[in-house]
Amino acid sequence: MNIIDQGQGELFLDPDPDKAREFFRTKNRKQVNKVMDLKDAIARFVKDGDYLAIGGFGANRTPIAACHEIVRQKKKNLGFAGHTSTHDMEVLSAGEVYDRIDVAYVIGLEARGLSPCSRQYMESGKVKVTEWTNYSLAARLRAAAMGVPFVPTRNVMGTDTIKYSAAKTVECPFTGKKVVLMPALYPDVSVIHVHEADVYGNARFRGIAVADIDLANASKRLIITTERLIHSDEIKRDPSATRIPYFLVDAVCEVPYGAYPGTMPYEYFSDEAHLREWLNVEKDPAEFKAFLAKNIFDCKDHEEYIARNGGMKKMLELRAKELLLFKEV
Amino acid sequence: MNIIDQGQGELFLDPDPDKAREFFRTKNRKQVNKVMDLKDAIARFVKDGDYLAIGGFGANRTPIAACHEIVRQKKKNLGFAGHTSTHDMEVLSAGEVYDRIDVAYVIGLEARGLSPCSRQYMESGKVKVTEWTNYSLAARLRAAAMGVPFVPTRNVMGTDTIKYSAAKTVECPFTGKKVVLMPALYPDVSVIHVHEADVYGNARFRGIAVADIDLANASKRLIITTERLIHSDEIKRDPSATRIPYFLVDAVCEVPYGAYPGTMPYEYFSDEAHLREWLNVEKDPAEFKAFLAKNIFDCKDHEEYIARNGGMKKMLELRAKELLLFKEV
Amino acid sequence: MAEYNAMEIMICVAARELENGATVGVGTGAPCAAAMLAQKTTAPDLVIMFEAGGIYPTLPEMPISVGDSRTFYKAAMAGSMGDIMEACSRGFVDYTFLGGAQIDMYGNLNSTVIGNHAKPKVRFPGSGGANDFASFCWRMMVMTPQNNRRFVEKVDFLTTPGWLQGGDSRAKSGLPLGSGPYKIITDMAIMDFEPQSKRMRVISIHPGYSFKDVQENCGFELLKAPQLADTPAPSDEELRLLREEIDPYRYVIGR
Amino acid sequence: MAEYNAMEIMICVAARELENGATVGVGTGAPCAAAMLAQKTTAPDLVIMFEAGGIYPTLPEMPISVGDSRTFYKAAMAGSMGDIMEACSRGFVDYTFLGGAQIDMYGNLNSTVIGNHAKPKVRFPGSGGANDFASFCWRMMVMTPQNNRRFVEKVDFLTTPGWLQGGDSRAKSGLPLGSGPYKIITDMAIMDFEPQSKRMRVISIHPGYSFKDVQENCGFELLKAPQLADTPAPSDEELRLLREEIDPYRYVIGR
Repeated sequence: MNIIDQGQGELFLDPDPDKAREFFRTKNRKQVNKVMDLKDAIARFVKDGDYLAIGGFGANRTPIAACHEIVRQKKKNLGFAGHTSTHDMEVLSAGEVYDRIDVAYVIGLEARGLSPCSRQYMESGKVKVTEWTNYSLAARLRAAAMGVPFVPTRNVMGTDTIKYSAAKTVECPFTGKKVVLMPALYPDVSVIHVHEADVYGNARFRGIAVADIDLANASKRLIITTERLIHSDEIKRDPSATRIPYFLVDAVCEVPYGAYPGTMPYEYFSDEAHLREWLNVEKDPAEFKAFLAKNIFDCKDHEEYIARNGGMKKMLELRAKELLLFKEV
Repeated sequence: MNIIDQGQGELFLDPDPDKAREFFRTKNRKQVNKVMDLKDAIARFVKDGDYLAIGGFGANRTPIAACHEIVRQKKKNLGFAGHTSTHDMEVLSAGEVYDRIDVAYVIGLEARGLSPCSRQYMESGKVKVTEWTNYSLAARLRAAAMGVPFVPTRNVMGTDTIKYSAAKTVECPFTGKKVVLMPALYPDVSVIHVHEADVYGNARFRGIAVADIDLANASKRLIITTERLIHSDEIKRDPSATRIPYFLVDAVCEVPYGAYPGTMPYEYFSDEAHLREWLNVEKDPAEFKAFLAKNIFDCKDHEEYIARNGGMKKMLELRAKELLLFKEV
Repeated sequence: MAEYNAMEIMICVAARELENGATVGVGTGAPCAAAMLAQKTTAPDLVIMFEAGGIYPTLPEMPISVGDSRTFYKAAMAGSMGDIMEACSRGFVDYTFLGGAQIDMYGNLNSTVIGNHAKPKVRFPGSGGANDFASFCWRMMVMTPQNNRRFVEKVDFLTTPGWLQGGDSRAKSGLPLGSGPYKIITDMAIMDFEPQSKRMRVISIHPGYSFKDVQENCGFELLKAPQLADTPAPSDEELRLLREEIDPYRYVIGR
Repeated sequence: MAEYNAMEIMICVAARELENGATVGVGTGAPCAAAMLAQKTTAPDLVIMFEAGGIYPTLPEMPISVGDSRTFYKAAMAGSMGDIMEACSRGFVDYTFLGGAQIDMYGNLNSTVIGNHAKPKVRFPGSGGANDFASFCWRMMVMTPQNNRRFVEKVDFLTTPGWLQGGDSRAKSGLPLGSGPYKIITDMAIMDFEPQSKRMRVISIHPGYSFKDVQENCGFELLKAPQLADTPAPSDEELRLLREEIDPYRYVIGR
């Protein structure tokens, strides 16, 4: 395969599908009860040095409770897939839990502005960075999901984005056209937040899928956090609704409001005031330290974090906002 | 790109994504009413010489009504994607509408036995054949859906299946391993049968997807046959349920029992007696000719076909069978 | 001892090969019957997958098609062909059961043509998902009647990969490492493959047959394990389950 | 004539570029506001897509994120990022609106870093979906304030492809044929690209500005169309829709 062009960025994970196969061969195929505390799931499945990926899209159906727990347990030297990582990255940056990152979109919180904390950490020189795009990272997960070492795409050619990536440009043997090969990305561990899952890990969610189906398939270990556990009979009653089958899943954690302060479609909208508080408080290191103590380190769990930020009253407000209950459309 | 090995089979369609893009650029993006008679849809969108693909899986959620109409209109010189084509192929073979075929699984009706008619036609020398596998054809549709000229897979290596395909084996530039490149397949026209669609073509179905999502994305023209039209408000109420978005679709045809005599999940089970009748009658050319006259050529439409084969009483029996209404499980 | 036919013993013997908690990709007919029998006997947690998208159904009866409604009845998931085949490709599926018109000493299968490809003497259905399953699943098994027409020196068309040309040829082919043919189950015997040469080797003989019978019904020279086992006959319970619960209409066992 | 600010005129001008029945991939902020305004004025059937999966929503209000619930409110489909990006890759998406920290004379954008990549002076978010949209969509448009800091001779990092090095360099790059930058809309002018050289060219000047103003607020030499148009000012109706219906809380126009 003649390589026309290739990025000089570091490839943090081995795209070899045979190595992934050897691992996947060892995963339990039985439907067994995988329900556990989020604390236990993070302790057991997120190891220092692991490459981590987070489902959802920044602050939308994103397992923020899991991100807090990862910081609370002071994980270190993680790799991280920064595909439109917004508030999740902000939390992980606060803990400086990662030291290498595949970037598509980081630091920013979209229309809300940039996170000073994430930015400082990214500018510190402490983080190894390889550049991609949202679709490039999605394609890398697709390759892994397919059990192949790469898939081709037609983006990034001619840019510095490919130069600082680990992609390779080759000539298509069918058409003579250039295509970019995106190497498979098999995260060591991922966390995906869903609406409903049974105790075995059969999971379903509503709204946009982002890249979560491929992510679930690509991940060596997968932690599901769910708004609600449902009975397995309910899964069996409508197997067309299952988006993630149980055999991919290692842990199922019931975490109501697990995406707070982000949005969970059809459940609750993002807490914009609290997200603004995050962005503001980061400007002052001392204040930020106290804020993190209050909201992460001194919290036993996500329930306590929510209690400290408005509790059930706030959750009902966010539900009303999500469902546009008081707005005529 | 060094080609290690390549099939000698004919590639019936151009995998060039730029040519596909030029076509897709011309498709209307507006939500306009696309409801029409199946007869009109087939007349308008299936042209002699086109490459045709059929959704579903042989006799499961397969647009058999559309296959009958294609035969009734005496289409000729079609190309055909024979990915587990069973009763659909049997119908199309009866009309000898195709003269070239990408084969994964043909002739057979799985546990029901082989179709003498399909077999004779395939053994006649009148049909050009390129060999693939079910997943290879699914991967080819995936490549087209992604807008790239190929995707890699790890099957078929070392076999005659690749030798008589149009795939190419290359060395992966990341791992040094061999992979097979499956060229993109952009059918000229496809037909997919669904449970529900709105007048614009937003479509949803229950049960297994087979390769229909990729097929819908890959097809230049797409005809949807649907058990029921639903109001567009219903689509908007639950956009997570949409499997095929309207902009892929050229025609929406309301055809109740459109998969009969095959199975439509949650609606009706296959009519095994009638499928057996097909297989039996094919053994005698004269008898088969009369059978085709009765069931296809002399029928105005699918409704008449059903009326001639048991009508509503039969449909209710098949519904009871599908839903296991009289069987304890 | 109960009476049984060739299909029944193949299914019973095949079922015993599947360990509890394994995943298996099956087609309709005998493979599905074997998997269902395993679920009712030694492997209650056997996970059945169907190539069209059904994952771990609670089969209410024998499916007619690998895509019919039964293949995802009360299932964990009704997915896509990609979901299944890519789970296989990633190494999630332990076993598959296949058949074919011809098989050679390396377990290669033909289900495409007899004679010339362009104008064949006999056209068969083609690979379907067989090549995919045999390429991807860790252990491929074959259920087929034992006779000279099926067990041939050279398959007319190598549809589905076994050990290819034997030795390390499969390892070098590019197919996923560690996958390959495991057991061949006929109405007379069980065969595996000699580890170095990858040639077919008889390891167990079914009741009423001898190694000689097996060899005489095989178009190539079979290897013989140092110790040939005697295959236990189908038990009354196995036969009862097969005949009363799994295939009461004798769709498969009546063939 | 009504008063308006820089953001308001950019949005109004951008909205007019979108023809009815086109597809557009947008981000949050000004691009989304422009698309919403187009829907309420000249392009009622404009099809909006969001990169995280939302297809043709009935936007009840301005989304905060391209993945928030509003992006698939009463939508045709709540799909995946693959669904959107691959529709773009297949040529189904006509327009996209992008921004960036820097832009050069060929419409190349930087949203990655200022300074050294390994230890940057300023780190920006990165491509996100911008490179993807600019690679795949037929016509890429940019909305950005006109100043020397943004319009630079050479971008520090070429995140998102414009016409690359101009001429036929993009056609040779391997990016999909026929795609590329189309219009650049600032608070002072509208630019397109001269067909041969692919250099940025001023074609229309907004009220109150001259070509000289535009050139002085640009770090490279701009070409000038033979006939410079006068951009019509935002109409009262455009401003009313923008201020009252689209962005009543001034999230975007208040910046």
